[in-house]
Amino acid sequence: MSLRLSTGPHLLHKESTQTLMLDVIIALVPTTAAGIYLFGSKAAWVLAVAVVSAVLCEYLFQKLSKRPVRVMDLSAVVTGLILGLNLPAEAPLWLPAIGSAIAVILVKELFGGIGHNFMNPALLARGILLASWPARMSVYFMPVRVLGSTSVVPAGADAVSAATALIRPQGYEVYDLLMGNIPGTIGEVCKIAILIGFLYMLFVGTIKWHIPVIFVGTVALFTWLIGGDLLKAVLSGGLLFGAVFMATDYVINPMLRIGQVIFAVGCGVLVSVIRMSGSYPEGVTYAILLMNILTPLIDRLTSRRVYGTVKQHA
Amino acid sequence: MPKKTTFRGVFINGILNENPIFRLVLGVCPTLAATTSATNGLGMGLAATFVLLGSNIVISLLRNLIPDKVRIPAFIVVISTFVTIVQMLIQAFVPALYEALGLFIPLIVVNCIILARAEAFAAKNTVFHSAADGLGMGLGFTAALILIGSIRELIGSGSIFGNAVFGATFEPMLLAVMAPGGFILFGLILGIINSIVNRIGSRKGAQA
Amino acid sequence: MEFTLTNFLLFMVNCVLTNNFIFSRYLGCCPFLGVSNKVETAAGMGIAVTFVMGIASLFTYAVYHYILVPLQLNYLITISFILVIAALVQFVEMFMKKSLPALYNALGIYLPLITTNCAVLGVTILNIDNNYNMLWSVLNGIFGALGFLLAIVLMAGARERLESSNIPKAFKGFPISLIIAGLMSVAFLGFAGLGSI
Amino acid sequence: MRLSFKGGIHPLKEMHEGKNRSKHQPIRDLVPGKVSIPTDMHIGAPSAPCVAKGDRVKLGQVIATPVGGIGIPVHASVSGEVTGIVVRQLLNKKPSTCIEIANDNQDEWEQLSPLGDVETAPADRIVQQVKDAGICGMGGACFPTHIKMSPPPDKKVDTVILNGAECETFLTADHQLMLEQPGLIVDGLRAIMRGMGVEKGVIAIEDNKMDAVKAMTDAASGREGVSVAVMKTKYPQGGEKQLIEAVTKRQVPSGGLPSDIGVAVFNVGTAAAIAEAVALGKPLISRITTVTGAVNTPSNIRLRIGTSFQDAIDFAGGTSEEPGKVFAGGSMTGIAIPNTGVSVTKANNGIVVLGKKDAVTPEPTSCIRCGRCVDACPVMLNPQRLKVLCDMGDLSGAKKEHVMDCIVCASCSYVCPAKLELSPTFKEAKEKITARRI
Repeated sequence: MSLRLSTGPHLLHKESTQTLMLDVIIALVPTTAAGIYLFGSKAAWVLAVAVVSAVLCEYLFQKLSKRPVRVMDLSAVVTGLILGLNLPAEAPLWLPAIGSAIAVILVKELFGGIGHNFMNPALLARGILLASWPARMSVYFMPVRVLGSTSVVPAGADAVSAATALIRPQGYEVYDLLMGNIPGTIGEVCKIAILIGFLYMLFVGTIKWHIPVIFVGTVALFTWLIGGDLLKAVLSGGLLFGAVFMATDYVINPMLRIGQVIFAVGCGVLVSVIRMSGSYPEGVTYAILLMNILTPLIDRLTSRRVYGTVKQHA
Repeated sequence: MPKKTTFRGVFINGILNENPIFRLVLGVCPTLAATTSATNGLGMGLAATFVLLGSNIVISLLRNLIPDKVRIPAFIVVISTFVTIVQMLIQAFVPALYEALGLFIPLIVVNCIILARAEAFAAKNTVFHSAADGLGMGLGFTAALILIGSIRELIGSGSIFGNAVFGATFEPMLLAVMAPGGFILFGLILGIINSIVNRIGSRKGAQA
Repeated sequence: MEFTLTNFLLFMVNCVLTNNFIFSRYLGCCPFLGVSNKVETAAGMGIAVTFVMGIASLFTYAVYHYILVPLQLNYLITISFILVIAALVQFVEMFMKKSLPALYNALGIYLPLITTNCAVLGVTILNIDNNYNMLWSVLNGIFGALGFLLAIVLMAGARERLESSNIPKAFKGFPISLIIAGLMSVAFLGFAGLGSI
Repeated sequence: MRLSFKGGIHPLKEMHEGKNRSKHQPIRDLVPGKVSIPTDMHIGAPSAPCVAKGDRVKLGQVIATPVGGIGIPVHASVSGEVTGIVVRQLLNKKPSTCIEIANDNQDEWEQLSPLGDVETAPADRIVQQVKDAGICGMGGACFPTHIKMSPPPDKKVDTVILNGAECETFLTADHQLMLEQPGLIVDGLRAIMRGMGVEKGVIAIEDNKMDAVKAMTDAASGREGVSVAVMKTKYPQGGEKQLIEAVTKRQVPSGGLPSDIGVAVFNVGTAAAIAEAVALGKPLISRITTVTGAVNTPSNIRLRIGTSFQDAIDFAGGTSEEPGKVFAGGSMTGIAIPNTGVSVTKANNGIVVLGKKDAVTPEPTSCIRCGRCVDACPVMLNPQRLKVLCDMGDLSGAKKEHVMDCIVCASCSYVCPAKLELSPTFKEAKEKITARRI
């Protein structure tokens, strides 16, 4: 009878990278469903292409560079799905394909695969797509169907530039903002679905409340300071989707709680500044990316008191 | 590997083995700034070649006269004279290129390649070899700029040297001609060239 | 452009963030790629460059407006500026060797290379092209350098963290640093339109 | 409000910490056919055997005398004939000399010299009595207790804590001891308090053992200076530093000892052994061990020191499936054993058998910076940062990040979704740092 001699804990927690990613996918299901319902089958195609392209690119890169194939940890699926939800429904299918390829290969695999990349793939891909094809990325369309009974008539494919979608939130009722009967990208419109996903992830313990709540809270505070409409500012644009699904990506979060608070407040401040005087209507993507760059420095400068020591600064 | 002393050896060395951009990774700023299109790359490359050739020749001529203590400032004066000459020439004859490159033509004087070659090569070799090295390095620089420039132009505006390659439906990736695109594409090209060189190296190693 | 607090702040935001010297204008990439593997040396390099660029802007403004223009020698702008900068760097080197030896050794070869730093000469020529007055020239020099400092420290932070990642062999070193710089400058696009005066 | 510490995890919550099968199993005695008693069970130099092959020994007779200051004597756990003194490879790395005795089942006790009742026995001779009884920490470390009971004169201890937390998975031995012999434990605590001249004694028990809390509170009522503290069920609540922080809100200084802040911690099993040593003069010859996992009747057995694991497993009904791994202790800090011929030592609080399926250790993937290990660490370290430093071989950097304060409780390895071997890496780093004096 040969007995194994491995060290350390002999029975481990059943959670693995794969189950974590699966929980994120489950949390994304309501948002995906709402997006497809609101924007019709076009949205489904965009999401499908984004996910398939992400998984394919990861598989090919890992095969070509003779690295262990880790497609099974579902991280490529999550990246593809989140990127797809960041695109307008009318996007031509080559857009999600290229976006996923950039996200997975340029931002993640080139740095050494999952965990080694220091920037969020989906976010950066959206930033690159927005800068490369502004025409395609910043034109949002009204939903083809309506969630719940509202005054908004589904106007089908009349394009509304992103700027108007934001400047005219006063024009949209809070109910429409909440239910998603407003122009926007596939994933960011239906706030109810996002909140369901948020609560699920909190319940299952995939994420902590700190970053999303403090992020949105800071934006609300800023809006209140300049006398804007609190609720509408929070419910409009990609803020909620960004705060719940993108800002909470482990890779870009500082490790310590104090660092995460700094990160979240920084995101909130940047979103408010960019929204107020930046040339991009929606600052969420760039705000999170900029704080993402600061994370290595935040990690260096933050420390916490080790048991039995007097707190020294970093 | 051709011996370094012959004209051909020094010349090829400049283009391939010690290509200033791909192997030594010098002069990154002008490389990124001038490669928004193939024509800009060609223009900057030729301007730099002219300065490199001129300064190498003059410096190797004066190499025994310049006291070692004042070596660097002397080289800088020689190089910046040539830069001023080339700047005026471009401003007069090719205003479009001057407009496109703008600040980066005077910045040739601080281009590490020129000062590095001046000090490492020209100050120690005959005029004949210095000229070869200057030409080799310059054309190596230009070839690299054209390669990167054409790739960025192809992706960023769908054309090479100005004439469109793809049909009207092609939507160019504007990022390629913007600042971030420059960094990313130059990094990718450098990486791909490294991997090709490594594969050739390992295969040759395997055969040897 | 008269000197008011809002103009001052907007000019700062413009120089440091919107038109960052590295991420948007490609000025100063050689030391940016060379010295950015440790945060301490990167910060040291940034501060040294800030010092040099501030004073260089002052001297070159004086040289241009009080020597070159009266004598109609405007075409000597490149030569005179680079010589002023070379002298300045020599002075900084001696000063640092005496009072900041640790930083002097850490920077090593890259200190004399400040002379060939495109950002330093670049900012002096920009001052003249945009015909700023003396005050705005110096501010342009200092804020430009602060942008350089911010970029190089961010880059050092990222590269330090990536020390432990298994980047493909062919991309180690310069290629991955360039890509990191590229990804960062995509993020810096977010600052577009902020510092518009 | 339940007392507790910051950080920590709830291991094997889905299977009631692996305790439900052996919980409330009454303590059963196992009289082994033969024993093989190692002489280096305790921390300190191994004791020198003072018997030879063929000698006849009585139960409780000293068979190995201590060497050097820290050593403690080893006693015969059965009466019978010494069949040999052999060198065997046991749990720890270096082989150890073992004294093998064949049991003649007489259980003929050696002449014992009790001190008297714990409340009246002469206080100054209690520490010597504990040393003569060969008592060491039974929670897992086996540090000689008489040394712990005599801190250096400049360090005044004002509180003694009895560790009844038993936060490790699978173990229910202390729990059953507290249910069956609460009085003995309180006597032991009183003996320690009088021996060390301390007025305040606290018995700390986790709130997943409320029946034990009730039993101990009843036994402690009326006894001078003794109280029971109920702790939140959390691993590693039983860790010395975590227990001290929870009960006294003080923290042991980094690199220091509990006596630095006037606290001493003893296991409830150790207290029971001390009570028997003082009141009856009995040396430490047996201990209660939980034998559970893939065995037919998981149980808490009073095992004689030196019994082989195989005998204990057979006594617990034998293995229910082909064993893939057997470890001594709980699943968090237990040590896997090469074969079941290994002997039970004084600090062996658990024998757990895992089937082939559970014994497989998953292959580590790369860290995704999820921060679960940072939340789990009870010492407030940053395991992710430490793992990066250790993998890069930067031991001095790891030392600056306080890797030496790591108590190797394995909480970080347990929660890591990428299944990285964090605590083994830190254990190895600590050994390298002390070995190379970095």
